[in-house]
Amino acid sequence: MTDKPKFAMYWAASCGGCEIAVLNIHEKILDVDKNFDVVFWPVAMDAKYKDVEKMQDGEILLTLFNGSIRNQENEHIAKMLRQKSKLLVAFGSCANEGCIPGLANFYTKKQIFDTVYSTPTTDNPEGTRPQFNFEVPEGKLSIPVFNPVLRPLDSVVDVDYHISGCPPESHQIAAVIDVVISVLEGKAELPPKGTHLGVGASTVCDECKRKRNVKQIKYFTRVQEMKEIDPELCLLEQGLICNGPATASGCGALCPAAGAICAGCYGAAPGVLDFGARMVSSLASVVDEKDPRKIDIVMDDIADPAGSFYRFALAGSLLQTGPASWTDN
Amino acid sequence: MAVSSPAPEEKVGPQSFGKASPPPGSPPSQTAVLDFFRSISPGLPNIEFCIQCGSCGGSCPAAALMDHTPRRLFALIRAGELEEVLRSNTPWYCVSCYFCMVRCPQEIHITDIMYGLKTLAVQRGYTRRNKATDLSRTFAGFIERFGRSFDLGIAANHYLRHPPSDLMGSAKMGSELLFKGRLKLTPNKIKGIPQLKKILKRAKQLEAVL
Amino acid sequence: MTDHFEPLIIGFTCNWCSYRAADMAGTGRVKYPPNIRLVRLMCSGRLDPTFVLKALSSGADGALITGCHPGECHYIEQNYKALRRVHLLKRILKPLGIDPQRVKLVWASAAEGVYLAKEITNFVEEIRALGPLNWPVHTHVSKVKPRQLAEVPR
Amino acid sequence: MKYLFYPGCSLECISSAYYESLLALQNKLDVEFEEIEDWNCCGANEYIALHRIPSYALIARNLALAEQQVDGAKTLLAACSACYVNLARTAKYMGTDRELNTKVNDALSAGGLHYTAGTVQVRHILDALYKEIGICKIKKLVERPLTGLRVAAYYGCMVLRPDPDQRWRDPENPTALEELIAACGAEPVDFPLRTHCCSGHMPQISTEASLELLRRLVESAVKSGADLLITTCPLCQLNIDAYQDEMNKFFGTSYRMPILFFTQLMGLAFGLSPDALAIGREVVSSAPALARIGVKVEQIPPPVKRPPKNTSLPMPRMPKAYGEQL
Amino acid sequence: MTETTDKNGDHRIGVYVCHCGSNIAGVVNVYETAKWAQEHLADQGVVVAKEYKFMCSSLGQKLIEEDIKNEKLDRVVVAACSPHLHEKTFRGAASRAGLNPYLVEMASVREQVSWVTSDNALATEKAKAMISGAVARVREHQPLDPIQVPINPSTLIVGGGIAGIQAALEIANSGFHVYIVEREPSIGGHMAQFDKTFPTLDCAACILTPRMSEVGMHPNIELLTWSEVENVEGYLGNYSVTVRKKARYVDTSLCTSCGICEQKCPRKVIDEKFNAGIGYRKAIYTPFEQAVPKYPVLDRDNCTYFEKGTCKACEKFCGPGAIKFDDQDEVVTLNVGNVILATGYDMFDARRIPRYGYGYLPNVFTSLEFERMCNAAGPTNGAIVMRDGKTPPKTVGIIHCVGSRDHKYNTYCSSICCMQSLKFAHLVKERTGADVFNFYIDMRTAAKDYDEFYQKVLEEGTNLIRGKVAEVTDGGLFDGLDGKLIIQVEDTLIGRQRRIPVDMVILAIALEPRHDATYVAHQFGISTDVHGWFTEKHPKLDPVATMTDGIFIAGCASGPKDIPASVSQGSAAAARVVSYIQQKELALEPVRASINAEQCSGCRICNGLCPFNAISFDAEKMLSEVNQALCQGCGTCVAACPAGAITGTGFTNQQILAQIEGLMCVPVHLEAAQPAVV
Repeated sequence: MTDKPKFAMYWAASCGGCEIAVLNIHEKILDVDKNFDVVFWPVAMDAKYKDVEKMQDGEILLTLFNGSIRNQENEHIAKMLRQKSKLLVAFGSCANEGCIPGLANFYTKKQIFDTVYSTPTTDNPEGTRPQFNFEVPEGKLSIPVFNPVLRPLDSVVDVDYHISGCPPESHQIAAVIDVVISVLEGKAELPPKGTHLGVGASTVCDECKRKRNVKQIKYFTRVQEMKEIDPELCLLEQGLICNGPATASGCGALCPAAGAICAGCYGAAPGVLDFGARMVSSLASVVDEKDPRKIDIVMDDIADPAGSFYRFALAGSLLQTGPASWTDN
Repeated sequence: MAVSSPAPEEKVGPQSFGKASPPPGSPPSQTAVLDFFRSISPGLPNIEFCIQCGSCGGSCPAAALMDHTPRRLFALIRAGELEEVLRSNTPWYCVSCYFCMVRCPQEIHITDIMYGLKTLAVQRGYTRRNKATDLSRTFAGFIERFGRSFDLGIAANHYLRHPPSDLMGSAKMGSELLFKGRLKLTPNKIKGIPQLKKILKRAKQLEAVL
Repeated sequence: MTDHFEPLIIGFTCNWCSYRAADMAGTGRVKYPPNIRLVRLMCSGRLDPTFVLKALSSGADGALITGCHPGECHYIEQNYKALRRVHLLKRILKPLGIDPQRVKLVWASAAEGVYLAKEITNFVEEIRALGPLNWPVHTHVSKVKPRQLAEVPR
Repeated sequence: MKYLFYPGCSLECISSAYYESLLALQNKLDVEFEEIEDWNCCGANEYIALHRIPSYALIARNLALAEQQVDGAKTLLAACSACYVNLARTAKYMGTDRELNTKVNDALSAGGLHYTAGTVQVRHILDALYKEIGICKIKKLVERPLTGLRVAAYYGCMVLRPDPDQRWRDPENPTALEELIAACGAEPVDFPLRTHCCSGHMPQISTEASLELLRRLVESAVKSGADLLITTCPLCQLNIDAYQDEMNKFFGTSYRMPILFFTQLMGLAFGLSPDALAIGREVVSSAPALARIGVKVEQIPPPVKRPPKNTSLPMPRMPKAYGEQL
Repeated sequence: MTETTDKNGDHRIGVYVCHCGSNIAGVVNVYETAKWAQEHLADQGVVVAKEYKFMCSSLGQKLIEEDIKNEKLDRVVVAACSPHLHEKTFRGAASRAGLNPYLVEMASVREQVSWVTSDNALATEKAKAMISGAVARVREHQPLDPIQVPINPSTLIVGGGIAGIQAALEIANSGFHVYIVEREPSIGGHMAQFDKTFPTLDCAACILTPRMSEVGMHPNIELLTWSEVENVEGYLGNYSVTVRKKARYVDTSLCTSCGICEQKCPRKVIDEKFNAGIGYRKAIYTPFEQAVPKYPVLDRDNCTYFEKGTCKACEKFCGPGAIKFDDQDEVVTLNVGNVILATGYDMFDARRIPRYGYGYLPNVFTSLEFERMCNAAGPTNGAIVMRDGKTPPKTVGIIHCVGSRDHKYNTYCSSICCMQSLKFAHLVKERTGADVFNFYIDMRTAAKDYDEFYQKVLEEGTNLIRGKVAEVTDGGLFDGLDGKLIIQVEDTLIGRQRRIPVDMVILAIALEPRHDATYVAHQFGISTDVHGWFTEKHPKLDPVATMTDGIFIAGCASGPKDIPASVSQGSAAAARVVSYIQQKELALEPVRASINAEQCSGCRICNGLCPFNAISFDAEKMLSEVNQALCQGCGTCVAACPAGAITGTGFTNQQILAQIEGLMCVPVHLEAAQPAVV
C-alpha cells in the first residue's frame, strides 16, 4: 500500500472544471488508484494541510496543481507542495497563465473589493470588508491575505511540467498518466523539464478544418451581431476575433468546428512570449486600411481588445497587470 | 485673428494684419497674412497656395469693372498693401457667380474671401458711398426691419440715392411688374422679428470681439 | 531612489530612414538627451508589439517607434503595418492603466536628423511628465524560457 | 415623399410664378413641400457684405427652425439658387469650422434657438427632382409632350456652384435641365452660355455691365435657335425677363426671348393649364413660343442630292454618360 | 530565449571600444567603459575588452583578428561608429580571422552617444548600456552565409518607345539577348507620332526610324509586338514572365508586308490610337509607314468578315496567303534575369475640362491631335487646317497646363508642354503665318538650348499671354466674329481680363501615368506614387532602379520627361542591367525570413503582407513558404506570424529581445544626472 508512489492534486484559484476533466478519463482513474497512493486531493477526499506538512521533501511523486495564485494561502500551499513533490505539474490554464480569474488583473485590489462588497447587488449596508487579522475575545483570527496581483503557478514556484487547457482535454490527461506509469515501470523516459504536455508545435488553425484565404480584414464584428456564420469559411475572415491563429494546438480545434471563436485557452504557441502581442501584431497587420482615421474606425469594432486578446493569458503575459496593482497593497 | 478688434493698437492703420504693423515698405510676415485670411473667411481659404495664374480674373464676369482683378488683390495683400485692397471696388462688383472658385487650380475659396474683404472694408470705414455698398445697406436695413426683403422698397430706396441711367425705362419696367402682380406695395413681416433682432444683436457683438 | 526621475526609453528604428536619421543627427552634432537607447530593425514593419511590452515590463518608461514616412517605406508599404500595430497596441495598454502616450510613433526620413533629435527630446520630456512606470523587477522570471514540446502521444 | 421647403423672398411676389407652378406640381409628383414656419430672408449676397457672423446667424436661424420641424423628412429644399447656396454653405461651414459654429450658435441662443450641424440636408429643387424623383418618373407623368418646342436650358450660377456638398458631377457641364426638357418632349438646344452669369445684382450697380452680360446670354440663346429659355433661379429670370427691353434699347437690338421657370415647363408637359402655372406673368411674353406646343410640324424630307465630298476630320467621340468613366 | 542558460560563459566574446581619435574618447570615458565591460559582462561571456585609437585602421582590425585567433573568440562586439560606415570593415576582419562575419555586432557609440550627448558622465553610461545591449544581442547571433543567385543573361524590356528602344540597343550591342514586349502593333511609341522635336526641330521620324529598323534587324533582339505581359514570377536574375501574343490574323512567317491587304480592305475606321482620332485607317492595317515590324494587324472588332461572315477581301488579294482568320492568341513564357519597364505615359483626356470646349467645339484640338496634323505623314499630310479639313486658321490659341498643375486633375507639372507649345507656335507661324497666342502660367524652358528656342519664338512675333485660360467659348460674340472661338483669360501682366477671338485652339494636355500603371506595378512588385508614376529606388541617386532588385524603369514611366531625358534613362537602365549580367552570380545579404513548417498553421495571415510576393501558400500541405531570393528581409511577416513560426535571420526575436534586456541593465544614472536636457 504505502510502497505505491504518492499522488496529489490541489486546486488554488480555479473553478473546479479541471477536476471534472480528470474524472472524465473514466476507468483510467482506476489505473491512477492502482498505481498511486492518493495522499492529498481536497476535492475528492478529506485531507489536512498538516498531513502534507508532515511528509518528507519530495515524498509525493506527482502533484497536479490547478488554479492560479490569488491569495497567500494559495501561495503557501504552492510552495509547500513544491517542496514535498518530485514532479509538480501546472495543470490547466489557471495554473499556467491565469485564465479567467486572471482577468481580475485589469483591476486593482480596491476595485475588486468595491465590486464584490459594495455594489447594489450586494446586501452589505455597513460596507464591511474582510479583515485579514481580526481581534476577538477568544483571540486572534486571520484569513489568507488577498494578493494585489493574481499570478500563475510558475511565477511563484518552479514547475516541472505544464498541461494546458481550460480544462485540459481528458484524453491528454489520460496520456500523461500513461506516460508517468510507464516511466514508473521503467518503460519510458521522462520528457525534459518544462515540457508542455499535450500541446502541439503549431496553433489551432493547424487543426481547424475551415477554409481560409489571404487575410484582408475590413471590419470586425461579434457573433451576436451577425445574421449568419458561413460554416465553411475561416471565422477571422468573417470578422470574428478568433484567437485560433495564436493559440497552441492540441485541443483539436473544437470551438471553431462548432462555429464558436477560439478563445485561446491552450495558451500561446511554443516559443511565444506574449499571447496578446501576437494577436495584436497579426490582426493589425491584416487590417485593410492605411488612413489612420479609417484604421481607428475599423479598430473601434473590437469591443474589448485587451479582454479578447488576453482572455486567458493576462496573468501570464509580459505585463501581467496594470502598474496600479503593483503599488497597491 | 484680431483683425477687426476694437482695441486701439489694432487701429494703427490698414497695414495692420492684427499683428504690429511692419515698418513701411517691408512686407508683412506671411503667417500674419494667412491668419488674416483665415479670420475673414470660414473654413480653410487655401490662399497660401495662390500661384497667380489668373483663372479667377479670367473667369470673372465683372472683371471689366474691377480696378484690380481678384488675383491682383491677393498679390497686394501678400505685399502688405491692405489699404489699397480695402479701397478697391473689386469685392463690391463680385456677383457671387463662383466661377473663380470652381475653376481655381489651387481650390482657393475666392468668393468667400471677397465677402470677407467687403465686411472688413465696411468695418474699417473704407466704403465710399458707392452704389454697391448702398444697395447692400438698403437691403440689410429692410431685412433687419422686416425679416424679409421688400423689392419695391429696396428699389425705390436705392433709385432715390442713385437714379438709374434711363429712368423712364425702369419706371416702365416697374409698372409692368406691378401690373403683372410681381411687386407688392407693402412688405411682408415675419413673426419672429424680436427674436431675429436679438440674434443679430448678439451676432454683431461676437463679430466685434472676433 | 532620489526624487529626480530620469526616464529610460527604448527606441525602435528603421534601418533605412530613422536609423540613418540618428546617424545624421550625430554627424550634425545635434544634441539630445541620453535617455533613449535605439534598437535597429530592418523596417518599422518588423516592430513586434512583444518588443514594446518587453521593454516596458523590464524597466523602460516609454517606447519610441520610428519609421519612414507613409508612402516612403523602403519596403513599399510595411510602415503602414507598424502604424496599425501601434494603434491596436495602444488600445490594449489603456485598460491596463498604462498611458498610451508612453508609446509613440514618429515618421522620420533619413534626412530628418534634426527633426528626429527634436522628437526624441520632446518624447523624453513627455515621459518625464508622465513619471516613472517602474515596473516591478520580480515579474519577469522564467517568462522567457521557450516552451518545449512533449514527445508523449497526443 | 415629404420635404422641408424654404421658398425665399423672391418667390413671395417677384417670382410668384415659380412658387405657384411649383406647388401645382406637388400632387402630380406626389411630393409634399412643408414650408418652414416663419422663415426669414437669407440675406442674398448683400447682408454678408456688411457683417460676417450676423449673416451666418441670419441664415442659420432658418436651419435651426428647420431642425425643429425635422420629422422623417430632413431634406430642406430651396427654390432660389441664392438661398440654396447660402443655406448649403452655412450648413457646411457649421460642420467644418468649429469657431464659426460656436459663435453662430451663441448668437442663435440669444433667440432661444440652436442648430446642430448635419441635422438638415440642404438641396436645390432641381437637384431633388433630378436625383430623388428622377427623370424616368417625370417622363411617365408627361401627358402633353411639348414636341417641337426648342428650349434652351439656363442654369445660372449658384445652383451649380460652388456646390458645397458635391451634388453635381460637373459644375460646368450639367445635364439635368436638358434631360428634363427632353423628358417633357421638347428639344433641348445647345446653349453655350447656360452656366454663365445673369449679372446678378449688377443692374442696380452698373447697368451697362449687366446689360452687356444679358446681351451675351440672350444673343447666344437666340443664335442657338431656342424658342424660349427656362431657368432655375428667380434672379436670372428677373434679369433676363425684365431688363430685356432696356437691353434692346441700349444695344439697338430687338430680341424677344421669353424665359420661364423649369417648373412651368414641366407643368405644361404634365397637362396643367397655363394660368394654373402662372404663365403670362413674364414681361417678355412666352405666348408666341408656346403657340407651337401640340402643333405637329411637318417633317419635310431633305432633298436627295449627293452631298459634297466630306473632307472633314472626325470629331472626338463623346461617351453617353461621360462622368461615369472619369 | 533571451535569458541565457549559461551564466558561465559558454561564449567567448571580445569587446572593442574605439576612440575614433577624440570623436568618441573626447566625450565617453573609453578606458572606464572597456574596463566595465570586462568586469560586469564577464558572466555574459566577455573574455576580452579593449579600447584602441582607431579600430577601423588596419592596426585596429589586426588587433581584433589576433584576439579572435589567440583568445578563441566566437563573438565580437565593436563599439565605434554607425554600422552603416564600418560594419563591412569589421565583418571583413572577422572572416579573415576565420570567424563567420555575421557573428560581429556594432554599437554606434559615436553617432548615437559621443556626438549627441552633452554630459560626459551620462554619455559614458549610455555607451556602457549600448555595449551590454550589443553583447546580449551578439550572444544570439548565428553564423550565416550570403545567398548566391545566378543571373540569367537575357533581359525583358516592356514598352517599345524611345526609352525602351535605346535600352534594348545598348544591351543587345553589348552582346546579350533582349526581348521587347510592345502592346501596339509596332514599336516607336509616342515619338513616332510626332512631327518635329524641340528644340532642334529635326523630324522625329528621321531620327527614330533608323533606330527602329536597327532594333527590327538586330540578332540579339526579339520583338513581341501586339503582345502584353500576363504574369510575372521569380526574382532578381531569374524572372519568368508569361506574355500573351494577341492574335494578328496575319501569318508573319508568310507575310511580305506588301500592303495590298490594306489597300483592298473596304472598311475605314477612325484611327483612335496612332492618329489620335483625327485620321482614318483600314480594318487591317500597319499603324504607319515605317512601322517595325511592318506586318499588318487585323482589327477584329471592325472587320466586316468577323461581323457579317463575308468579305475576306484581304484574303483574296493576299499573294502568299498570309491572312489567317482562325489565328489564336498565343501565350509564351520568357525566362529573363532583369526587366526594364519603359511603359511610357497616357495623354490627359481634355473632355474632363468642359470649359475648354474640347469635344463639342470642333476647332479645339489636343496637342497630340495637332502633332499628327503637323506630321507630313499624318491625316492632313502636314497641312495645318481646322476641323473642316481645308481652311487654314488665321489665329491660333495655344493653351498650356491643360490638366497639369491643377488640384482637380494633376497637381504636377508635365514639364514638356511649355516647349511643345512653343514648338507648335513656331510650326503654325512657319506653315500658316497665322497669329499665335500662347497662354501660359509659368514658362518653363530649363534645358540645353530650350530658352534659346523660346527667344526664337518670341522673335517670330508670337503673342505670349501670362494667364490660365478661364474658358473657350463660341457664345456671346459681337457680330462679325461668328465661327470664331473666344478665349477668355486674365492677362495677369496687365491685370485685365481679355477675350481673344481665335480660329483654332490647341490644348497642351498633361502627361498622365498609364491607366493600368498600378496594375503593372503590382505585377512586377514595385510601387507607384500618388499619381501612379513608378517610384524610383532613389529619385536622385538611383533614378532607374526600383525597390525590387532586377526591375528597372526608364522614360516617362516614372514621370513626365522629354526625349533626351528618356533616352539617357534608357541607356542608364541598360548599363545597370549589363553590370548585373556581367557579375553572372549575385550575393544577397542573408537577412531573410523563413517559415518553420512544423510550427506553421497555414492561417494565411502572412500571405498578403509581402509586397514582393515572396510568401506563397501550399494548399496541399496547408503551409506558407518564403521564397528566399524574393524576400528582402524587412521582417514584417516575422512580426506578424501569430504562431511565431517565422524567423528572420539577423534580426530574430531572440536577438532583439536580448538586446532590449541588455540595454536595460544600465539605468540612466541618477548620480550622474544633471537634467540631461539640451
